Amino acid sequence: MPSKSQFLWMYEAMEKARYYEDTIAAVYMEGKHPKFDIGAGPLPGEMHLAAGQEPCAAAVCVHLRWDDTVTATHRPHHAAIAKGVDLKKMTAEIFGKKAGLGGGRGGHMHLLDPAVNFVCSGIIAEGAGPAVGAALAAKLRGTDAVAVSYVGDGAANQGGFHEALNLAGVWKLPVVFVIEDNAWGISVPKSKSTAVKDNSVRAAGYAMPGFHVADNDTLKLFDVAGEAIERARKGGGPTLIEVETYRYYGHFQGDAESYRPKGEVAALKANDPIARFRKTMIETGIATSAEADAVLSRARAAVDEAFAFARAAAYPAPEEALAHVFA
Amino acid sequence: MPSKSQFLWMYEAMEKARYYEDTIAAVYMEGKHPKFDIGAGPLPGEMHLAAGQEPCAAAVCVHLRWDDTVTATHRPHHAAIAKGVDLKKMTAEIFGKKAGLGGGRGGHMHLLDPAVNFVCSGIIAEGAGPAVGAALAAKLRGTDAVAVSYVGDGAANQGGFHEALNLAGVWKLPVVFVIEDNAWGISVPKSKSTAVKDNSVRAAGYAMPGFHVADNDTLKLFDVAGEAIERARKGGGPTLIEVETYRYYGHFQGDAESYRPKGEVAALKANDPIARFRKTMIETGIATSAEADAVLSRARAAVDEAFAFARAAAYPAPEEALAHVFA
Amino acid sequence: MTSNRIMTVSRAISEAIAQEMRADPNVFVMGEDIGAYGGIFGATTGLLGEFGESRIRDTPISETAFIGAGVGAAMAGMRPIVELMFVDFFGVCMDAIYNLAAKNIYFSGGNCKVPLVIMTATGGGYSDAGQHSQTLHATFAHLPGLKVVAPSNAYDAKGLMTAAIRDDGPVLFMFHKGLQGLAWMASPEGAATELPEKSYALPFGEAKIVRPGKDVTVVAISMMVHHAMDAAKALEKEGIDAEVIDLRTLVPLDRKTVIQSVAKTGHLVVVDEDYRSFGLTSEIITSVVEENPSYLKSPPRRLAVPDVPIPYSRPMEQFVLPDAIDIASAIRGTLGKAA
Amino acid sequence: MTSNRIMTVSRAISEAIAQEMRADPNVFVMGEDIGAYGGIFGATTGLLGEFGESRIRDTPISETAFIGAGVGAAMAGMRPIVELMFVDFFGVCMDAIYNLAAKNIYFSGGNCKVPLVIMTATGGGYSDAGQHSQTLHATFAHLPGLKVVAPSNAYDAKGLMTAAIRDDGPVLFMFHKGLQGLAWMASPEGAATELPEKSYALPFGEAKIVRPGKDVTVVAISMMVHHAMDAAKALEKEGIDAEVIDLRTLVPLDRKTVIQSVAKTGHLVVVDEDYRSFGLTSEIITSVVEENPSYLKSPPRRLAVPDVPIPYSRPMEQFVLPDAIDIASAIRGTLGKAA
Ligand SMILES: Cc1ncc(C[n+]2csc(CCOP(=O)(O)OP(=O)(O)O)c2C)c(N)n1
Ligand SMILES: Cc1ncc(C[n+]2csc(CCOP(=O)(O)OP(=O)(O)O)c2C)c(N)n1
Ligand SMILES: [Mg+2]
Ligand SMILES: [Mg+2]
Repeated sequence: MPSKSQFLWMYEAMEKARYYEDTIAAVYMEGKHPKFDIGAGPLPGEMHLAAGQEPCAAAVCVHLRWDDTVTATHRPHHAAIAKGVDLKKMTAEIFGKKAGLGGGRGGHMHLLDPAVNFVCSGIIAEGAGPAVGAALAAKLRGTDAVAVSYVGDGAANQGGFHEALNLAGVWKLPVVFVIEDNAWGISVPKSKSTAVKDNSVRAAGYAMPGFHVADNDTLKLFDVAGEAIERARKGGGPTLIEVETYRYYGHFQGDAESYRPKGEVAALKANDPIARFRKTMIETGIATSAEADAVLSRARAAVDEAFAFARAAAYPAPEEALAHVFA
Repeated sequence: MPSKSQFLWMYEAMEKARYYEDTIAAVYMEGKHPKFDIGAGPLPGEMHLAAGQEPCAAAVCVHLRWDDTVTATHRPHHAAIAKGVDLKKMTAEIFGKKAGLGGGRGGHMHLLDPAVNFVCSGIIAEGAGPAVGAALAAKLRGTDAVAVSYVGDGAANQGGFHEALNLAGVWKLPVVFVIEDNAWGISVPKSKSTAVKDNSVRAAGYAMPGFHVADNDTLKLFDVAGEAIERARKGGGPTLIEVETYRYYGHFQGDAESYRPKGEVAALKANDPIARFRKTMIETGIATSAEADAVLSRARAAVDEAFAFARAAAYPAPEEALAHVFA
Repeated sequence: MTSNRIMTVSRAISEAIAQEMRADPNVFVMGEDIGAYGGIFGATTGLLGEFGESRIRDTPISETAFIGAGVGAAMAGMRPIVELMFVDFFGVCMDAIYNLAAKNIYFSGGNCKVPLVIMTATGGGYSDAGQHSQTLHATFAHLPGLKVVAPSNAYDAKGLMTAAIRDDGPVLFMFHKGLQGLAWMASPEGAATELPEKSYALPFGEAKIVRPGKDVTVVAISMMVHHAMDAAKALEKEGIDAEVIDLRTLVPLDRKTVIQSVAKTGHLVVVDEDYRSFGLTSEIITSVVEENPSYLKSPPRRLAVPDVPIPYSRPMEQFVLPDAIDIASAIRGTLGKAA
Repeated sequence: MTSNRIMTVSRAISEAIAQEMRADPNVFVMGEDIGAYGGIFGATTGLLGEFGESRIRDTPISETAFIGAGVGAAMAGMRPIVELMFVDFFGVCMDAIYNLAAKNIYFSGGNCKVPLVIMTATGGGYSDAGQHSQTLHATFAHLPGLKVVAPSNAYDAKGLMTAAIRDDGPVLFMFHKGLQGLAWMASPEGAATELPEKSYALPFGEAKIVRPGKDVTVVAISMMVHHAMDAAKALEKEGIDAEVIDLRTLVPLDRKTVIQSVAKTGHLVVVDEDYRSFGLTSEIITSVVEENPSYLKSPPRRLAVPDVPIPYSRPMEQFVLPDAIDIASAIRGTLGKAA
């Protein structure tokens, strides 16, 4: 059972991530009316939002320190927020501004913040190997830092993910692999891409414990991830966790989702994990709704501030494209 | 229990493969005395021999038809022989002659014989995807042909192998994956490369049955492979089989094997699978030793004939290097 | 339907596939989101409805496995088309492409066929950043065994896709996202063309002089053909008459057409959306000077991405991608006029 | 030990690694058979004994994972060296190399460091066939973000490996099997050199004029430098004085030294063991003509593998690989003498 501060921390991380995604969804459409052009507006390019998947970020990262590493996916905002990535620099990066984490070079799929050891990537499962490497670095240096590798359910069929599981298993490294199972890989349902119903059974192939967390349950994941991270810190080796989670938006913004059963999203939203979490927190008397509201408005204020900062920030000069190719 | 003809067929395939490898081992050293130069002699380049692994080939391929596909590894001779690859053309290819399967372009790691749907490759696990594709072709055409994908124990940690397992699993294709576990990936023992002792446990990660065949046991593998291939033909989907087998020679010829425990090979040879198989065949009265000897000499004669053919055959003209890049 | 149908490149591709699928039961398609979604860039739109799930197969995100499976199926007598969603993803499956698909015919001394089409999306310009905006023309053209196609318009796309499907060897079909004519991504006029309904194949290795001219030769491919044409048109009023060549295929490469043009014009500008060094631009320039350095009356110019990853932010991305203005000033430069 | 130690390239590499490992506890090595075996091509011989299993790590056959792990460890402050046993295997792990290792510095706007060395074996000539004999220089040099090194001798190998380990970005170190000085593979005289015991670093991007001459410029790298030198020596008695340039690194590429040489000699031959088209040879030739086409008094010649996979059979393989005889006749050709 999380402490009160952990409860409030997770609640804040989730509300912040939710509001962040909803804000992006709105801003993304600026400049894309009347005709939608993916290259237009203040937020051009692909945009993958994680609304509905907040528990995967908050209930894992609540157990992490700044010196632990997180490698996230192409859908990284919730994880970045939970890992403590600088919200202003992150938002400026997504706006393509010079003040962004990468000076506008990377954009939303390439948020790298060495201050909190956070990276993400646009290539499926590309972060699995680096997480193993960060864990190896900790082991070689004798620290008790750990690494968390996020992948999606679709990514669980990419070969490099299996190589990383085996490498972490054979070297007994402090890595926790978290599969965010939102039931879809773009338009392909898990049942059509994955030979097994539950990827946690694959853990046995790498001599590591595997866990399945059903129904986007923040508190269940808090326990499972907490034990896994603790085990990793103590030298107990890697763990594989699959979390059943929800994708509220399309694969990317602009996705018509014709492949998606009518009403699926409405049903998921009726079971919203943040609402459930808040309800529990208040009903069990851990926090009052006033306390929760205070956290909520603080979270939204931080997001609004980050967006204001990002909008106001300057674009890089064109020639800056030539800088920082090499160290 | 195999029929008499199956017994004799497997015995012949194994003795032929054994004599083939021993013959190559001798010829390989021609032109490499006094100084060993990998590029010298009638058989230049890397040479990976499968002596000791004959059961993996014979006890599986005995169940196959010409229209079934086999994708083998960089250590392909035993499998090629068991699949019925033209022995003269195969040997001529290994000698780099124009009369070879590929006119001398491929060499011993690239033996392709469309007449019996046999391919192999120099890249670890590269054949797994093609085996799935051959099985898919059979399914799309409504034939009951199957595909067998051979990999080594080391290859079982290559990502592409896992992708192929999952694809065969999710599409329920007629593929049998056979892991030849000779305990080594060059100098790296399985225990240092593989998180699990037994790769057959990985089958569960792809919703397919997994089997472990201990001790290089030809008859046990005959049964397990027979059931798997039968299941595949009947539409029952893929199977993963790991066979504990022996590597008598070095990883490649010229390997000093300093990494290998003294006496390991001698101990393996004391338990030679072909000798055991022959003993059983005779003791159980399935064949007389005279019958066995007749098969043995026929097998060796065929190998001698193939080597004579290959030696006598002409080298390609240099300019032929430019032919057959495109269809 | 009449013959003057103006169609997009994406429709041209899907039509070519559909026509070959009707004609040959061995043709089928595999890839990510090529079924119900119709391909992220529309290359397989409508195929699932007509041909069903067994021939239009959504795959797991397992490029090594399904491209390898394509090779296995092709060698078993099928004619698979596999889609690599973005060319940028080649890194997870290049072995299956360059060591397997591209070499088995050679290893077999011509005894095996590998009738496989790998189609993939290229190009940037819409802020999709460094792992979703590359073209990588030279990465594939440099390695032996693959034919490499990169059409600039719907007519060529249909004819080259038909030829690719009918080819008994592996063909990499690179379509540019910005030419597909998608509802959600801008594409230049001229990408969509009149499209014959009947099936037809175009030969590989024949460049097309899309604008004859006498003063300077501009060689381009894919999206850059459109920028080159815009530059050529803009320069007309300056009295500059540029000849624009659309290579259409990288392998085989039609050096002859380029050399003949430069022999005539004496000046050469090569434009490519790929990285500059070790790429298409130097291959074209070298092909000319190998023949005769004195054909060149001025230093040849190459326009390409200046050996940096494609940046996300619009001002930086637009800076690294060649456009009509860059091409026009390069042309002026070769003719000794102020850029 | 005295200072005139003649050492092989493989010893030079392992010595550079050992010295950096002694100096910096963050340096470690991962790869297949790099421990007890000492590396299939001897680049890590003796390291396991001195540094032990935690810093000299044999890996599973999982290139994507361990190269990716190298990137992760590098970004966490370590300085990993990973070995890709043969460059031919890049296809199973190219994403980790070109999209991950090579681009994270850029994506981070220079806020991250990726001090990773990827060392790999190149080259043919010993009948190892099409998946074990490639060099693939241009495949890597074409893509941004990697420094690419290919030494021709032990002295350069040690200095460039030391510099690679100390570099804060990713470096691809390509060593040629035939230059390693292995007991079991022939290697040319001149590959082994006198080797200073002390640690030293050589700068990237500085080509070396290994033989000054006035008549013709011969540009080569790696193994081809030795063939070029043999050709140059052979031509002395024909009164031809060839200048031979060893590029040493492909990225950064020292165009200046080449251009100055051609400006002087007026004739150019470029030799590469990689595939011909879209490769190093055209990049070098173009770099010269971009500067000034009239530097070339004759058509430049390029010698490289003629866009076919490397064949296994000796006569065919020797035919496709450039050698001293090919180079000599190309040189004669540029000077208008009968080849
Ligand atoms: C190697 C590779 N293949 C394909 C893609 C294209 N792609 C981007 S996201 C995606 C779906 C990923 O599904 P999943 O892993 O479940 O993550 P989700 O999008 O559902 O969060 C695909 C196929 C890619 N980026 N990289
Ligand atoms: C992708 C790839 N990585 C590495 C190699 C080099 N290599 C060739 S054989 C081998 C060991 C293979 O071990 P295993 O799969 O057990 O087969 P075995 O040699 O034992 O038969 C290695 C590492 C390769 N050929 N391809
Ligand atoms: Mg998903
Ligand atoms: Mg083995």
